[in-house]
Amino acid sequence: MSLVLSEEQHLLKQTAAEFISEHSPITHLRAMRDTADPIGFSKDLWKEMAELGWTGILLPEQYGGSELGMAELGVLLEECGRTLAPYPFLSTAVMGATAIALGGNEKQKSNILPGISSGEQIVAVAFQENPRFAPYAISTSARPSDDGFILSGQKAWVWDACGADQLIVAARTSGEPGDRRGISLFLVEPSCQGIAITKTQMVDSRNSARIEFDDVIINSEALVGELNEGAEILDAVYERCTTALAAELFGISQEIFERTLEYLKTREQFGTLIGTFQALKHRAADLFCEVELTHSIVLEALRAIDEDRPYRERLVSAAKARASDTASRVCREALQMHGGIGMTDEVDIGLFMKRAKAAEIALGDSSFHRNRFAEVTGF
Amino acid sequence: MSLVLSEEQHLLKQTAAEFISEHSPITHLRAMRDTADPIGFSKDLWKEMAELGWTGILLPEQYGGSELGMAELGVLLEECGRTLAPYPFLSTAVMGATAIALGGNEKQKSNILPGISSGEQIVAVAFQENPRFAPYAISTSARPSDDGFILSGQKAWVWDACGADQLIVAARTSGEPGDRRGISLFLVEPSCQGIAITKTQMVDSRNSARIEFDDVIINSEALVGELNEGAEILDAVYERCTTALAAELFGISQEIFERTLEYLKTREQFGTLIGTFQALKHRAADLFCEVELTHSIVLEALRAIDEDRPYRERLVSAAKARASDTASRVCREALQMHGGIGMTDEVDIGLFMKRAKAAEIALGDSSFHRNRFAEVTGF
Amino acid sequence: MDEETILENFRNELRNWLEANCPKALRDSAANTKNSPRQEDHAAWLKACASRGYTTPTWPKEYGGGGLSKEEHSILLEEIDRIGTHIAPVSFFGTSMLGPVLLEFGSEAQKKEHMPKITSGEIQWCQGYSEPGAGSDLASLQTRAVRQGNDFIINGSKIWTTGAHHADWMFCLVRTDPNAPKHDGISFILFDLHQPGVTISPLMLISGQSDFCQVFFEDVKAKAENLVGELNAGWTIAKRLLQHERSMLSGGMPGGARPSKKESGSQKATAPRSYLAESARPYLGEEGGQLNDPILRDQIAQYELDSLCFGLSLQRSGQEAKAGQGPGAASSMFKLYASEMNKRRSELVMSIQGASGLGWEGEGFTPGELFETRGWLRSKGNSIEGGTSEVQLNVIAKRVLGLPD
Amino acid sequence: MDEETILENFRNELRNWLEANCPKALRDSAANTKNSPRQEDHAAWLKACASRGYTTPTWPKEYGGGGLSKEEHSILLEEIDRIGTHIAPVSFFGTSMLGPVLLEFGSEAQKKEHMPKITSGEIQWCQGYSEPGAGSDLASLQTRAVRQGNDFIINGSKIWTTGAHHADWMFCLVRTDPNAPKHDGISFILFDLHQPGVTISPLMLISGQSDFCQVFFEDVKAKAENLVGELNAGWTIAKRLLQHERSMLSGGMPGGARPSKKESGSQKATAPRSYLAESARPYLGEEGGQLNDPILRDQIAQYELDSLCFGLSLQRSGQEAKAGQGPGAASSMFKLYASEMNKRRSELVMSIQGASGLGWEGEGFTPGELFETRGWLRSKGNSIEGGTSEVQLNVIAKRVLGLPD
Repeated sequence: MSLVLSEEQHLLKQTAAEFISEHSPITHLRAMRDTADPIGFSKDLWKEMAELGWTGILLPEQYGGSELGMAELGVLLEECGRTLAPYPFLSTAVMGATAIALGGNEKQKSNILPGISSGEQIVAVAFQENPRFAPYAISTSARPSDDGFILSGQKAWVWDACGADQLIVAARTSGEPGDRRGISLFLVEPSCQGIAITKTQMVDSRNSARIEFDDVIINSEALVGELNEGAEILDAVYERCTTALAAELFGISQEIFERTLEYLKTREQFGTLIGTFQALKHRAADLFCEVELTHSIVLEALRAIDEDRPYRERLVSAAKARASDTASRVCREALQMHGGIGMTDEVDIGLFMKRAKAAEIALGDSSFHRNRFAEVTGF
Repeated sequence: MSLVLSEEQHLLKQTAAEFISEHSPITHLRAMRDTADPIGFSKDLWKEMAELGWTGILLPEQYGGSELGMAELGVLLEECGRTLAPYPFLSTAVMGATAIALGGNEKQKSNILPGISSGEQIVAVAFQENPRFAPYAISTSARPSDDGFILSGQKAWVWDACGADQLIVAARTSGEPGDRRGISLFLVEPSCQGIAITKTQMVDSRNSARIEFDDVIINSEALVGELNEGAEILDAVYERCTTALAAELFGISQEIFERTLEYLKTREQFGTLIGTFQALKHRAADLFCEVELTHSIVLEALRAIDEDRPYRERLVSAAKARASDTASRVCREALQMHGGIGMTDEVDIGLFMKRAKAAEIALGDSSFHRNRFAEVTGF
Repeated sequence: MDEETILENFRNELRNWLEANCPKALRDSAANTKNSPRQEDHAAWLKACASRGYTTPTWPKEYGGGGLSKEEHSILLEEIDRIGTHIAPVSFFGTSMLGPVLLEFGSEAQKKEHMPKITSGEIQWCQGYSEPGAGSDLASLQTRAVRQGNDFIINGSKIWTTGAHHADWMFCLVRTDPNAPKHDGISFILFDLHQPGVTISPLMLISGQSDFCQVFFEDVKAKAENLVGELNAGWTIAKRLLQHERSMLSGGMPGGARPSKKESGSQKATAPRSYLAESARPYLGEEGGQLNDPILRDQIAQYELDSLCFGLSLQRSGQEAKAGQGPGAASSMFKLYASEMNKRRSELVMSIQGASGLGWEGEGFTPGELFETRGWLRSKGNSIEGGTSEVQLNVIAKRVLGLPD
Repeated sequence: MDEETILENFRNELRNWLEANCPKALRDSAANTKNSPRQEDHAAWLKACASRGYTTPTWPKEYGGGGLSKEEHSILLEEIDRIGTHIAPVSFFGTSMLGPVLLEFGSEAQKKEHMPKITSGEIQWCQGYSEPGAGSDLASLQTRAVRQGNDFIINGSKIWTTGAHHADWMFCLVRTDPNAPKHDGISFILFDLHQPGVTISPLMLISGQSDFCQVFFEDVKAKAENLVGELNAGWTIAKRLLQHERSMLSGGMPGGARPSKKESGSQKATAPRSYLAESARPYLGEEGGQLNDPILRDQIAQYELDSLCFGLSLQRSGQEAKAGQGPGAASSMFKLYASEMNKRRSELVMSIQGASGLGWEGEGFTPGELFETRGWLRSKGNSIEGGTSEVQLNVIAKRVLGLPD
């Protein structure tokens, strides 16, 4: 499989780079942060992205999607990483779209997917309950009632839940927290009685919330996919989102590496450019190798999903682990090489570092994914 | 407690440095290796060391010992590390002396200890059976017989067993391999019927052997210490030997760091001394810090044993872990900074690297000791 | 009277004085949270401390200090500790940085003028060192001072000035001879910040704090009599202060890098513990007493182990200096290692906390979590401020290892 | 005839030829251990291969090569593989290094003279590059060659000359103008090692091997017609060869750094495995299929993961070059990473084997253990030979990143 971009993908990359750097440069994130914007991004701009076919990038044409693949999604997220564009790609275009497209029935699909493709529906997927990611550690319960279920429990770190139009909630319908079986997904309106969404102020200034479900009554039509078999859908959702995060982390790494390189070529100390110092040169060269290696595995993992390859979990975990470690290291080196100025909020390094840390931790850090890589490899 | 040498310790260090560099410089080890010397060191020189009070350094005066402590032993082993002096300090002066002095009865003490002090008895302690150190993984068994025990099983990596005058064998008298209880120590003559000692050619060219015990009949007087309670003695033996290894590893690190520093100051490439290259400078400075930190913990651990401090296992493990990692890193950097010439047998770096690896692995590598450090610290 | 009796008398007298002068609300601070001290208590306590020079206890009496001997100073600290209070704080940069400099390099008039005002807490000082173009290469500083009658006229700007927004005066490195080699045209001068031409802008850090400022000078005046040391010989003073700062930073890092007195002493009989590991327990869980994540457990062990080695090295270095042995390890090594250790600790905490470490403020996170997250961001500055790690490595390579330039 | 038919004919003809010419004892090598080939078999097979130029299959026929097209070459490899044999080996340095250089820089006479003898296996070549004082700084080499009549007279010495003790001729970098800037006074010359004045001493390595030699020259003669390229223009050739060597080293490291063809292809349906992890199983034990040492398991995973990323990067670089995209990643990066990976693998193996990895030879250790231990020591040279890791980092910083000098 090709690890270079096709002509179409190149074109997409160009369009994305231009559009995002024009409409959502890093000052856009700053403005959202500094005005304490309640949802943290512009719904209008999201609709413009929808017109470019980005919000429904993974969806079939029949639901207004552009029917492209993970390879193309990766191109977009790489560019989002470069400017820290705070748009609901992960929550809506990846997780929400995947959950409904793979697990939803026809009615759910026609209700939700066209809205995602048109940029009018923001979908938040509520899965995480514990600070350290564990895919099936779900205790929020949905117990059967007369004409449906009663949902109770709480979720945290739910991306883009503030202002979301729909929630998809992973709840336990049997078994114990940690069991893969016994999880079911429900499509729930945030306005339902008993749902309390509380915005949390995050280090990366993204839209994130805790959600409490206090005996929320939902009818049986809310069930997405088979009862107790939600993990089937969830696995696909995790897989795509993990890889998308790796692409975003790669975009961050590339951007911050390039900025640092530029700084090394322009900053003077001791009467010379600091890029002439061999110790810094060697560290920069070493970082370059890490970024290049990351690029390769991210491309491969994206394509492996598109091609539905067996054992691709191994590539997905390798991509997330490598991208997390590289981003973390590049950010640390970038800050150190920038010196004091990098410590100021005015310069962007800190913003990248904050987002990188959040993306690194989301859906399992590098240690989590090395463990999974070893498991899939059989040791 | 003082982390600087006392005047007496300074004097000892001076004497040791002079004596060892004169009589057992690194060419001495080379000669032993290249002539395939059957025991790998000179018994005559060991007797000269005995006259200096070194072989009985940990033994009471009543058995001819010099009644000094681990702090002084550390001074000696540091100097041994500097020239890779292949003398049986670990086997005889530390392990053998400790086992008998702590566990032996009066008769055993008077039979063995004066001989250690005079340099006439070489004692090898046979404990290890598995490639990865596990203190109580002992399956060699001693089953009761009419007037004693029958020993059967095998040991490997027994230091200085070739040409040894006495063996101390850790054998299981009850329980399962891995159990702390059920181990007993026996003092056995290597010439006993059923004992086969096979020399193994080691990477560090030291005296080491496999020993097979084929239903060896030993009488009950051979038991050292209490039946089934050999681990009590063994723990003390391990503790002292682990710390002594750390001191030797520190000596290696210091020597090889100094040699590398010297090389950086004299080797020219690209028309300049390679020590002017900032990348190498930073690495050298970083190594310096590691060596200094190692020095501190090694001194502390040695003193903690002398002072019989509670929780000193934590310091002992910290010393072994740090000293192993530092030596490994310093050797690797030394070789790389020396370039091709460091790869030749003619230059000594390889010899240090080989001995450092052996010492690193002996009695638990750094990962083993970090685990133990965590255990003692309660997490 | 023998010395012991004299010291005993000193202690008794001190106890009485403390009993009479230290406001009750400021004692037993831990137990006293309900009876929280008022502004007047602080003011009274400062006045009392200053009146005896206890805010700068070892400075000579003629410059406002306490004039205490080393032994008396120890007794003062013990007694203060005994009643659970602290000496009233005055300008840190005044007591720790400027005071010692004036004692060594200042004129008699300067000592008489400035030191008592540090002791009394009247004047808060700040340090004008780094500039936007002069960070690691401090000596390339460009802030100019030109003699004009009895004044120096100062133009330029300083950055990373800690607490400038709360300070009254600045001690400052300025260029007084632009034609001399860069180290030879620098002077050390003092001036009042409350004057026209001084603009102070706090810098917002990535951690959300703003302890540091950028300070701009436009025709700011400093009296010629406030030049410390010789004209153009300020670099000597600057270096002395940098060394001093390095030592303080290496000893004063949070998070275990500072050797606890108890731990470093021998014969410690209480069970060792790791605060880091204990704080990890709720996040990682445990099994048989062991943290449930073997990889993080190993990393925590490595951190604690290195921290232990670091503490012992500080201790050894002190003992070697006392014994007059060897060069010891340089302050650069300690500065370097302390910064890197603290960064490592923060990264570990972030790994431990997982998503709980991603909060910025407000609900959904414990105060401890928010504190650690801010601390993680702040820790990145440790290896930059007070001389970058790269500068420390250069210093070690040159001064300690003697590697060629 | 269309191309396909031509190739099919080629294949059929080749099969017949192989059947007739390849000694039976050299086929199905794995199954054939009992019927071990004799010296005559090897000689016959070499003669047969050489007669058709198959030892250098893509070289032009006029210089003794096989003159095969790319497609024909593929078919040759397939058919050779099918019958379980190998092309008879001839001088590696001749086929991989000198041949391509002669094709690009050599005179017609040189090609006619030297290339057929490489093909026939008559002459073994070695490479005279490094000198005791010229390692990383190769261009500072001092071996002198002075013109005297129709000869160059060579004095000096070379080190790290692979296989000099088995070689017949050397291609060598010599200084022909000591007054020119160092890169401008070097020439590339060929000469016979079987002559007076040549002394060859194998170097014993720390791993116990001695593949490398030091070679001394005392008034050694090279014919002027064996100067390749212009006088004093040898550095251009040297650089070309270095680049070439770097690529070979990065692709040819043992231990997983080389991407297996099967793994790198997509749609791989067989379960992935780690040889390193499998070899660790007997030492570490397992529980529920997981290696029993979580720390080493994590490190093995990191190694395999990086190895995977490295293989993919090699693959991507090839594709990018084909697509004419970007600069791609430099060969320096691959050389650097392959060496460091291989060293890392060996260190891991040593950690896994514990005391079983401490053997040198003889009984008490398996052949595999002894092999790994020697390999561990040998691996330390990977980041030195063919340009140190430091040199690769310099090259990346300069050429790829454009950092200033």
